[in-house]
Amino acid sequence: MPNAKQGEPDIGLDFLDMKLNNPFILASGILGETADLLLSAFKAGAGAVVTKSIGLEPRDGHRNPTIYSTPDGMMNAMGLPNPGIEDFKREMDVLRKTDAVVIGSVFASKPNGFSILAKKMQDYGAAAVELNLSCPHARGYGTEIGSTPASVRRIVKSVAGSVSIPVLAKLTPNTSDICSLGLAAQEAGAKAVVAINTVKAMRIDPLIKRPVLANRYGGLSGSAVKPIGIRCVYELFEVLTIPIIGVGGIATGLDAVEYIMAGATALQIGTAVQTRGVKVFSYLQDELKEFMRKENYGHLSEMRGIVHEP
Amino acid sequence: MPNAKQGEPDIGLDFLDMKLNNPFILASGILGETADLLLSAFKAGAGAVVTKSIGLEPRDGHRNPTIYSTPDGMMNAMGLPNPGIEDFKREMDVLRKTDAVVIGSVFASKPNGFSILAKKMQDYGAAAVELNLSCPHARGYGTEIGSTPASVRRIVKSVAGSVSIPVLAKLTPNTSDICSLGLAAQEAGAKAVVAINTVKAMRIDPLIKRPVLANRYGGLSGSAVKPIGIRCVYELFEVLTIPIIGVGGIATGLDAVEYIMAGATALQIGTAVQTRGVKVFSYLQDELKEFMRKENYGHLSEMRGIVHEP
Amino acid sequence: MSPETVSVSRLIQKKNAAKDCFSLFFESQIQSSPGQFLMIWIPGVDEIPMSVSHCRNGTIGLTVKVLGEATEALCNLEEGDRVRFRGPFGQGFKLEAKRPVLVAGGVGSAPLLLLASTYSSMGVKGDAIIGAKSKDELTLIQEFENLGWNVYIATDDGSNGFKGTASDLLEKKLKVLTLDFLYTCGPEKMLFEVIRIAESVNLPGQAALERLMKCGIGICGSCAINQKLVCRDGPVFDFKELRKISEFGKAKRDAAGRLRPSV
Amino acid sequence: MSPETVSVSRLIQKKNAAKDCFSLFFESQIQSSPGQFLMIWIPGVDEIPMSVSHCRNGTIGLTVKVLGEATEALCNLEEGDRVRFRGPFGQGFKLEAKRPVLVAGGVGSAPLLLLASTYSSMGVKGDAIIGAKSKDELTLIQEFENLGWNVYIATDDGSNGFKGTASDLLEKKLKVLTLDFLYTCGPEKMLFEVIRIAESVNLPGQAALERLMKCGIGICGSCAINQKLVCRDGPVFDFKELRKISEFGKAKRDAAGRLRPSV
Ligand SMILES: Cc1cc2nc3c(=O)[nH]c(=O)nc-3n(C[C@H](O)[C@H](O)[C@H](O)COP(=O)(O)OP(=O)(O)OC[C@H]3O[C@@H](n4cnc5c(N)ncnc54)[C@H](O)[C@@H]3O)c2cc1C
Ligand SMILES: Cc1cc2nc3c(=O)[nH]c(=O)nc-3n(C[C@H](O)[C@H](O)[C@H](O)COP(=O)(O)OP(=O)(O)OC[C@H]3O[C@@H](n4cnc5c(N)ncnc54)[C@H](O)[C@@H]3O)c2cc1C
Ligand SMILES: Cc1cc2nc3c(=O)[nH]c(=O)nc-3n(C[C@H](O)[C@H](O)[C@H](O)COP(=O)(O)O)c2cc1C
Ligand SMILES: Cc1cc2nc3c(=O)[nH]c(=O)nc-3n(C[C@H](O)[C@H](O)[C@H](O)COP(=O)(O)O)c2cc1C
Ligand code: FES
Ligand code: FES
Repeated sequence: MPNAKQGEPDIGLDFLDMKLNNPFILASGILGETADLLLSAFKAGAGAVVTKSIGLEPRDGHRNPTIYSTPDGMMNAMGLPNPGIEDFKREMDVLRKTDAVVIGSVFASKPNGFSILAKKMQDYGAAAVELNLSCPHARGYGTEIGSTPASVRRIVKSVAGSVSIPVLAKLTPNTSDICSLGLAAQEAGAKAVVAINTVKAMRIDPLIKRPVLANRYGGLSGSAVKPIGIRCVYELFEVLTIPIIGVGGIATGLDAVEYIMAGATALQIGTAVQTRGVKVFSYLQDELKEFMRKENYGHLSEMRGIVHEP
Repeated sequence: MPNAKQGEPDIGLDFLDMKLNNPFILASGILGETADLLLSAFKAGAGAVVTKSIGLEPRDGHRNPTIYSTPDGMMNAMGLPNPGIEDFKREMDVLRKTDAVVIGSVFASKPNGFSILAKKMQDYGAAAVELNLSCPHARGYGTEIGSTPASVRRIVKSVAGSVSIPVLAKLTPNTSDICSLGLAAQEAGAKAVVAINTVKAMRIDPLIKRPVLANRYGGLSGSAVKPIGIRCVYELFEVLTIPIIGVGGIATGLDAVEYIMAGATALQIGTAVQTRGVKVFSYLQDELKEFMRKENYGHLSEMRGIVHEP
Repeated sequence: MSPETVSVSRLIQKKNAAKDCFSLFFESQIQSSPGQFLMIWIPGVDEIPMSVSHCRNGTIGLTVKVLGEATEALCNLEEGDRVRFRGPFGQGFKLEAKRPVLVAGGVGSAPLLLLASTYSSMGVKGDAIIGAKSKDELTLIQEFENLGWNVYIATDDGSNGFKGTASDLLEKKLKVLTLDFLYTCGPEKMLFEVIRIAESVNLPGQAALERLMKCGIGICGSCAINQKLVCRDGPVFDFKELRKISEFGKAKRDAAGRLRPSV
Repeated sequence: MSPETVSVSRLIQKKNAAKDCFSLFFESQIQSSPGQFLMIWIPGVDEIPMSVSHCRNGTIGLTVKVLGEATEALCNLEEGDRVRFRGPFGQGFKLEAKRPVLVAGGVGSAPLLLLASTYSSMGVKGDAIIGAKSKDELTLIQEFENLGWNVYIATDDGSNGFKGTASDLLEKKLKVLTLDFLYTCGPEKMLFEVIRIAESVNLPGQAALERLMKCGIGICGSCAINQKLVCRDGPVFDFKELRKISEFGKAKRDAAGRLRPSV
């Protein structure tokens, strides 16, 4: 039986050019539209925060209902509401004055649009830029332009050539082959991939006789997609050399361990911010450390990818 | 407010060349390896039963653990164990002497293999043949050959040209575009599509430090995939003219109503046979009828696809 | 949270409550505390937040002011029509007053009515100051009176009761009434005034706020007011919390998340 | 079903129980009724069904006969090694006898030991007829004696006790013992014989069966015996149920699902 090592487990992370206190990052779209809310997540313990996906122009998003939540998981079709990149400067200016590590998420329909947005985010002081190639419910964006390797390559290449901050590609699970998307991103200069965005889904209200979301389709998140996210991270780890940020249904420290053992370097938290509250960021750290202490791990790297066969 | 119509709601179905008492069909791979178990599901109230997917040769399937079950859903990587089409004659001969409506499921790695198997199933007295183009965890079979329209078209065409019984194509949700798979099946002569098979997934045991299934990957089923299955049926209904059999997470009469309103003609039940027992087939009928009675539907067709916009 | 987080209900009764304002009653087992709200989906139209004004014996009542498409569609529903509720959500009012006073502006009387009826059932009664632009916009007056509360009316144009705003009337009444806690709901400018007045005499209290709500459950961020989420941390806030919130009374976010000065 | 459906445990003790047979004790909160089974995963090897032979104070004991790869790996585990359990699953033994008799063949004594200790804790004791090919394959004899049960031994080669099978010995003992219920576990040929003998004197009873098990929870069908699932409807069956099962004692299915005559 293992002996306890001395001292606390270290869950800090030197990641791309960022120094994270811990591997838990607020996922895009969750409380991410305002500087104050992003800061509240950071203060609650997030290692870094990702902004809501920001586009070139302001968007109201889809009509309500935009959210449907069940014990199995959550579905949303927000439709990428956002104030537009010009207006978002106000929020970034507030964040800049703090020590929060901020990753700017952006979406566009063309490579050039992504590049313009990424440059702005860089100017605004973002530590990295995350490309939303994977939102499953906004026409002309996200999955629609992120489900072929060619398109992923074109977009990532355009952005990587335009900015000096690290470029993260957020991938869709709505594909028969996430590895080819990850490889395309890596070849085109992405410094990390983020997997997964939500899974395209629908529920229907039998009494109302309509899909439960106004947009009809939405994206499934939360515990229902955890086994899908872990599988995607595992598959990507088999083929990529760049780090993978795992996301999808992480609500506890043990969920995080599963993702790390599958190959994730860092983790993003979405739905669990709702189910456990923003304090989830301190719970997750405690639970992860407790596991590492009991199982005698000193650093995250000792767990990373260990379920892969040599 | 609607007035109650006279009499019991009618949940019978004239479907392809089959007359089903009710729309609930035992899904492939669930208790489907033996005549006795298929019969027990039929006696418990299933409108029809699908056999385990049968191949050309006997197969032991993957090593255990092959199943992992959580409240959110189930994962399996059985690996298509089956006695082989020659040996399976024994079971079909038993079934032939009964009034059970039996759909023979088959898998192969090549179009010709599928045709040989389908012909055997026809000879054995199957009412229809279901092509497994979608198992996500058996190398060289299922999803690996069923995730491009070209391959689906080739296989369905080969089988449809070889048998006179209806050909059903069971599709994978592990794709960015299930509609193109459905259209390929329809064009090639499938009389119906079945959606969905399981979603490729993985979980890891943090204490054992291995994926929870011996095959590492498995297929997710049960309530976690219900919103994905409903979405797929909805999408397919928008583009196909042939009927759709809905499957994925159906455990209650209301789940069935969601699938029917999305566009399903019949329904298959897998995981719920485990969670609610084989009596699920009578519960489902009662629950569906109760809903129809309260909501004043006389026939299933009055609900089918009604959430689609005109 | 109630097990009835998502439930479908039928409209069973509709009553005119003021000009362009209706009380709608639905068959529903939802149990809501005063100040909590529901997300109500008017099928094919929109899903919007609504306070609960009545909650009793398997009936939920809302009092709705027609403002735009969703509220109009809601008020045009007919008996037997269905809506879907999510909720109840949010933090309601504290029920700790011995001598409560309520200050309502317009349809802000809706959540305060459920508060008053809850207090009445506990044997506590108090005063309700109810304001509106004019007589025909006064909402739920009769209901407060039926509960045995003292009702004081203010209209901007003096068409009924005191001529002036509800906050003006509060300032006057403060001198003559015995009160230990103040509850207020209405236009944010009014809330701001009411709180200023209450704090000037050290009267503690709570206010129910409104912000654009999409999810209602604390995930989308559309209801943000500084670091608080109105749907989750509110909609009811203590006066002393509100003092720390710089956007209160000053600015709101639109559907795209842009900060806009309050009008 | 216990909340501990999936749980990871460490081996805390290993004892030789017979030739090529070990009792393994794990730290575990699993509560199993006699006759129920667990699916035990030996990481990297296989996951197989195992009856529980001991269950007490946070310890689960299995008694394992080395037959092939998985059982060998299991018996080669060292203290501190981890396994994963799913379960307990299945229908256990009825506990209604006043004067029970147990008939065990080989490692079939494992579930019967937990049955005997449960009866003992209820103040009921009885007779245990335990058979094996020869002396060194007799399993758990001492444990039954420690519980205060009368143990009668049969070996095929006469190396200990009665020379002959457990069923031969049962037939003899039936004439002299007072019994009201019979429990049996062991090779299926033996069960078949035991049941024939019991029924000839109208002695009711139950037998624990074995079939190839993959899922353990009634979904895969690999444990089918006619219309019954051994994992879900069994592994314990009443004699009168077994009479209706034509495959009992006759045929088993292999990993591919082919029906094969029993050897
Ligand atoms: C917690 C909470 C409780 C509420 N309770 C009630 C209630 O009990 N009764 C009730 O009638 N309403 C209540 N509301 C307000 C109600 O949700 C809005 O009136 C409604 O969403 C407007 O939708 P609409 O489509 O009809 O109008 P929209 O088309 O959205 O708006 C029409 C016009 O009204 C303006 N407007 C929209 N919302 C507001 C607002 N909240 N305040 C001021 N102007 C606004 C818009 O800017 C626009 O000019 C509550 C809101 C919240 C957040
Ligand atoms: C409900 C249940 C409870 C069980 N309880 C116990 C127990 O308490 N202790 C115990 O030692 N075993 C028990 N078993 C049997 C045990 O599961 C098997 O011995 C084990 O699965 C064999 O795995 P293996 O990899 O070691 O051998 P394998 O490689 O699978 O098999 C090795 C050889 O043994 C034969 N064999 C396999 N299984 C059996 C069997 N069940 N009966 C006869 N021959 C077999 C095979 O045909 C092969 O020839 C139980 C089985 C069931 C279904
Ligand atoms: C309400 C909501 C809004 C979201 N908005 C975005 C978004 O704007 N951009 C994006 O890349 N992902 C968005 N996502 C996806 C999440 O970032 C995350 O990938 C997904 O929810 C899976 O993680 P989870 O299970 O932890 O929620 C959103 C998710 C939710 C639930
Ligand atoms: C244990 C198990 C075995 C399965 N085997 C097969 C199979 O052999 N062939 C097949 O087409 N589908 C197979 N499936 C998939 C089911 O038929 C069904 O498509 C899927 O489980 C989703 O439905 P459910 O959520 O109702 O289980 C299997 C599923 C399970 C759980
Ligand atoms: S309405 Fe979404 S967070 Fe409040
Ligand atoms: S072992 Fe799978 S059904 Fe019994």
